[in-house]
Amino acid sequence: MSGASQNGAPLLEVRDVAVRFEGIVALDGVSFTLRKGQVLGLIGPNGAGKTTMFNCLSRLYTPTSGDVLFEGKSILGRPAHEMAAIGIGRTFQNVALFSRLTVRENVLIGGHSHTSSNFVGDSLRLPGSRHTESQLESTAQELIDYLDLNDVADRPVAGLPFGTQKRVELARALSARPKLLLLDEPAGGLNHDELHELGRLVRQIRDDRDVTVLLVEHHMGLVMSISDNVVALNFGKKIAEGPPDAVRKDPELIRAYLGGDAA
Amino acid sequence: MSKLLEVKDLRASYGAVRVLHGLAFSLDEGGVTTLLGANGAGKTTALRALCGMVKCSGEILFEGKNLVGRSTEDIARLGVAHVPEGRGTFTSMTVEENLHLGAISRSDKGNIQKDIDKMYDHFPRLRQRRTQQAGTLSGGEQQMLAIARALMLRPRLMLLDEPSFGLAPLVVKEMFEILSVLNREDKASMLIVEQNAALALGIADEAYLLETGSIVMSGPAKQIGADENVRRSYLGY
Amino acid sequence: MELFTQQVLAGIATGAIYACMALAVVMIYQAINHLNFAQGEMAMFSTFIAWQFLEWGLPYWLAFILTVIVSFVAGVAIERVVFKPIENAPVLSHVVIFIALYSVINSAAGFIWDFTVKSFPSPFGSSPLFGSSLISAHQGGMVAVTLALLLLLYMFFSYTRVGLAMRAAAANPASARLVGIRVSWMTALGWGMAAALGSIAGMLIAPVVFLEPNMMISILLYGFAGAVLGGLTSPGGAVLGGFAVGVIENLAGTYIPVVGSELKLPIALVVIVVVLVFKPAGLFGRVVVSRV
Amino acid sequence: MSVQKETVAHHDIGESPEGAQRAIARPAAPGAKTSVQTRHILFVALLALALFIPAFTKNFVVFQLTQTMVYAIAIVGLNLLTGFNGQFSLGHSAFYAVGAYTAAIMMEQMGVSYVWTLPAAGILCFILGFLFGLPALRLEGVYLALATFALAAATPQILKLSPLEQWTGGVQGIVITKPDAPFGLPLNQDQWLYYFTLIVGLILYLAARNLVTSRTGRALMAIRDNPIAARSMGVNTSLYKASAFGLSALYTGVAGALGAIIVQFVAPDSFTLTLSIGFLVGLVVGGVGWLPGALFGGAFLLFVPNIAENISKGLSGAVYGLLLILLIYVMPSGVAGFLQMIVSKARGGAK
Repeated sequence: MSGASQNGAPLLEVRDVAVRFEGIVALDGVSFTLRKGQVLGLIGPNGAGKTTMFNCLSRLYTPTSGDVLFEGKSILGRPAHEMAAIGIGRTFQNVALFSRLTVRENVLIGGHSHTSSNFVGDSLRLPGSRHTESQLESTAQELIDYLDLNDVADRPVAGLPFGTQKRVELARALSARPKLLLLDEPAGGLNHDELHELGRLVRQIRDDRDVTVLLVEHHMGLVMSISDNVVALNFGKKIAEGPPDAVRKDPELIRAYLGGDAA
Repeated sequence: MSKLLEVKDLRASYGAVRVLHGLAFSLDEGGVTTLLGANGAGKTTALRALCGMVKCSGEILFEGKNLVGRSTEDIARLGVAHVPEGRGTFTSMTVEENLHLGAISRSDKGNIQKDIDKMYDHFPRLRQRRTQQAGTLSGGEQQMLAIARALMLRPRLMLLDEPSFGLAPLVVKEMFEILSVLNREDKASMLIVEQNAALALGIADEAYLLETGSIVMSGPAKQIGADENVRRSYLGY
Repeated sequence: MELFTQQVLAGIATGAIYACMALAVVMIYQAINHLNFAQGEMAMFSTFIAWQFLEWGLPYWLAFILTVIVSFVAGVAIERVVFKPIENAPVLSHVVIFIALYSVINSAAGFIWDFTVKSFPSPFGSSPLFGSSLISAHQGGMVAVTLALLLLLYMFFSYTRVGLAMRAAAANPASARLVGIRVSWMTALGWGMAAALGSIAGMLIAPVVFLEPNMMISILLYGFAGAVLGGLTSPGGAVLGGFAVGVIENLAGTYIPVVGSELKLPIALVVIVVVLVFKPAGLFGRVVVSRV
Repeated sequence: MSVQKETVAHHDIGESPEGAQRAIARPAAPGAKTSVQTRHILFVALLALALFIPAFTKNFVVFQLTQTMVYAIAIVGLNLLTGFNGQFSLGHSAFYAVGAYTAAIMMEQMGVSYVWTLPAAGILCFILGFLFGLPALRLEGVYLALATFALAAATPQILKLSPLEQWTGGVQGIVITKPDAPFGLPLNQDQWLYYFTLIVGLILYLAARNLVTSRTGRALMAIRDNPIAARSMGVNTSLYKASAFGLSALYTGVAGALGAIIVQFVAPDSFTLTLSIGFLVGLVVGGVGWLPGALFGGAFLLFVPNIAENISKGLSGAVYGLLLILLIYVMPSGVAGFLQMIVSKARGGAK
């Protein structure tokens, strides 16, 4: 949709990735490329391997074979905790917040990867640590404003409604200043109005913050309206790829995923 | 039709935060009622209050008995089966054990195996996976298992919290078809909370619209679905 | 080599004690998802009750059965009276209550029956089994009883509705309530069964180690170790783990220099920890696979 | 001691919110809602009180208060590990022992001043704690409990080993000379050690408080609440967990060194599992995840056994246990939860 997207340099290249656990083939030779500034929708039936792909990209899993390149370099040699620092941020399908901490603290932790401090400096409040802290605080406040979380900023996240928790996750992921943002079913639990708002927000984030987005989502309306490209998986294999309008009509996808009369 | 469930002035809070401000709604025997509303409106809390998972005040009359103050397990034993958000299956147990657990409070032990077979007819995919740990099922299969498990109680009333959550469109369709079959053929009464308002209104007889813990609109599902504001906010026309 | 075989056999004989206790440990773990530090003391107290019955002139098996029943009831009562009121307290508060119970029971036993060592009869006699000097008839009997209990437990958890309900209550209390399981009674039942199993363990162990208020301290530790080594979710694993701990302890005492008897326990524990580092759920523990 | 599975293959994100809420630590400190100003005033008032106490009380009471502070330092250490990082330990008696023996050996056999034994004990324990924390990374919940338990069980036996006897004094232990007040201060030895411990304790407390409200502290809590998400946020969980173990051991080691100096004696049997369990009890009594609670925990550890003994000699263990049960009934989340409740009730009443 965005004109620039087809011309951007490849940010993420997934090459022939396969994942097998104890006899189950979760991913079977999947490849796709994500260009800078694009929004890519990853769709497919439950169990198709979408979340497994996400877990490979955030290095929680290591593919059995294949390679994943980010900005031209393989990420497979790096541990999971370096992903945030090189610019890959994510949210989780069922929300994985730090439940006993407040919204603000969650967002502050999101900034962990692009700041530095250590036990000694933090214990003694050395100038470096104070600087880090004020830097983290201003980023957090900015994101709390951006995502309209001021009302709940100092409440523990545990008691918040699901949709609000999803927004906190988004704020947390953004505070790491990702180049690539992996969104795992961000629309879960939202009604139509909120979905519309989310779609607008994702595109706004892409434009304001120079973030490339990879999105797993079941809500076709959302995926089709905000994605530049769509990749469809089924049983761990790629069954369709292309712009939303083309993929929507793909007969195999309709059969496996959308059902006869789905739009 | 007689009222199976009648809720009056239902109030609940989480700590100091009041979530429900005196809800009133009802459900006919054999009917389907849906609660609609934005994220945070209190739909999930309302369901949790009905089955004693959240402290609440007011009146919840279920077949004439007040459920307020009863424990979750007693409410289940009265015939209220709740399929919670996030499904709540016993992930470390097999599919078949999950189904047995659904019937654990029933006294007619002889019919249980027959009902399990019936569930496998409704959900053939569960039959294939009967000895598999529930945690290894896909999202759609887990949701089916959760519904099947609830049905094993032979409930008088089913509470469904976001049954379409995290499911592929095709699976969602299948799920709602099954729910509508269950309602038509087995006369199962249901109270459904659902983000996908179009789906929920399609199956429901009555609908209630919640905003920040209060009901702002109610009526037959068809009428609600035709309302201009509802259409714009919840159905996207 | 002969020394090795002998030590292994002797290890299995002591291992039977640990296996018995490990079974009780797994039982309570299944019910409440914790290790109960007071469990050894509960078993010790039960054994004193049995001893008192015998002193009063009751025949052995009658005393045995009465003790099991009393222990079961006491276990249920402890859950209802002590733990029910604080069921929503943080986990560590529960751990502290275990410690408190330990202190109360140990002190009460010493007060009632004093700290002198008492002998406790064996129903199987102490003659050597099959002419071997390494395993006595009593130890053979212990192995048999342990295996029989294991079988009973397995059948209980696999094939009865109550067993299924107990597992469900422990695995996911919120969902268990939703299907109508009275979770807190399941927990109480778990306590009762663990106390009953512990009393059997105590009565079988007492003829070997003699009866006194501190008799169970190290045995409970070995029992924990066995249960953890075998995998806390698997009663069969726990029994095997108990035997393994007995063997490891004996071999460590024999073959590792400087160790001597003082360091046997730490060395055995270190071996177990090393095993756990490579098999974090224990040797036979079930790893629950779920999707992230 | 709930078993939390961290490994990705079997971690179930979002499962069992009940479990998450009942897990080790309680959510917020009771002070969280009181205003910063009130807390500062309270802090200064308490400090002033602490400064004047020795002037009015007997030496023995001063000694007991010093011992309370020493325990409190150890409990702060355990709190950093258990309350803030979610790792369980029954092995802290080992670090306390290492600290104590470091002080004893340095002072009596090397002639080093007592002041320097504290950093030495701290650094040594940090290293040992960090190294122990590495294999412990693989273990959680009851498994970690067992591993740390092994450490506690081994400590007295190792201290008794004959090859080490020339250093440790074997079963006999080591007697330590009490230091005098420096700079000609008009204080007796007990009074001086009280102030010395107060200063050390204050520094360590403030450092801990700074830490838990900083980037590093938040990373520790993130690991406690959700290790997978913490990693995805860029937290090097292995490094932080091992470091938390080291830091916790450092606090406990310094406490051990101070404890040896004030008691003037170290021997293997002072450092058994009972001591570790005592720290754990102290932690829960004070309030898991609330730093000032350590003082209440320390006081409980020192005074309650004596109280129990006074009530009934023969049944002192039972009385102690019953007092403990009673306390948990009244304050299921320790003093911290109790104060929080009072504060929120007072606020409710004020409105």
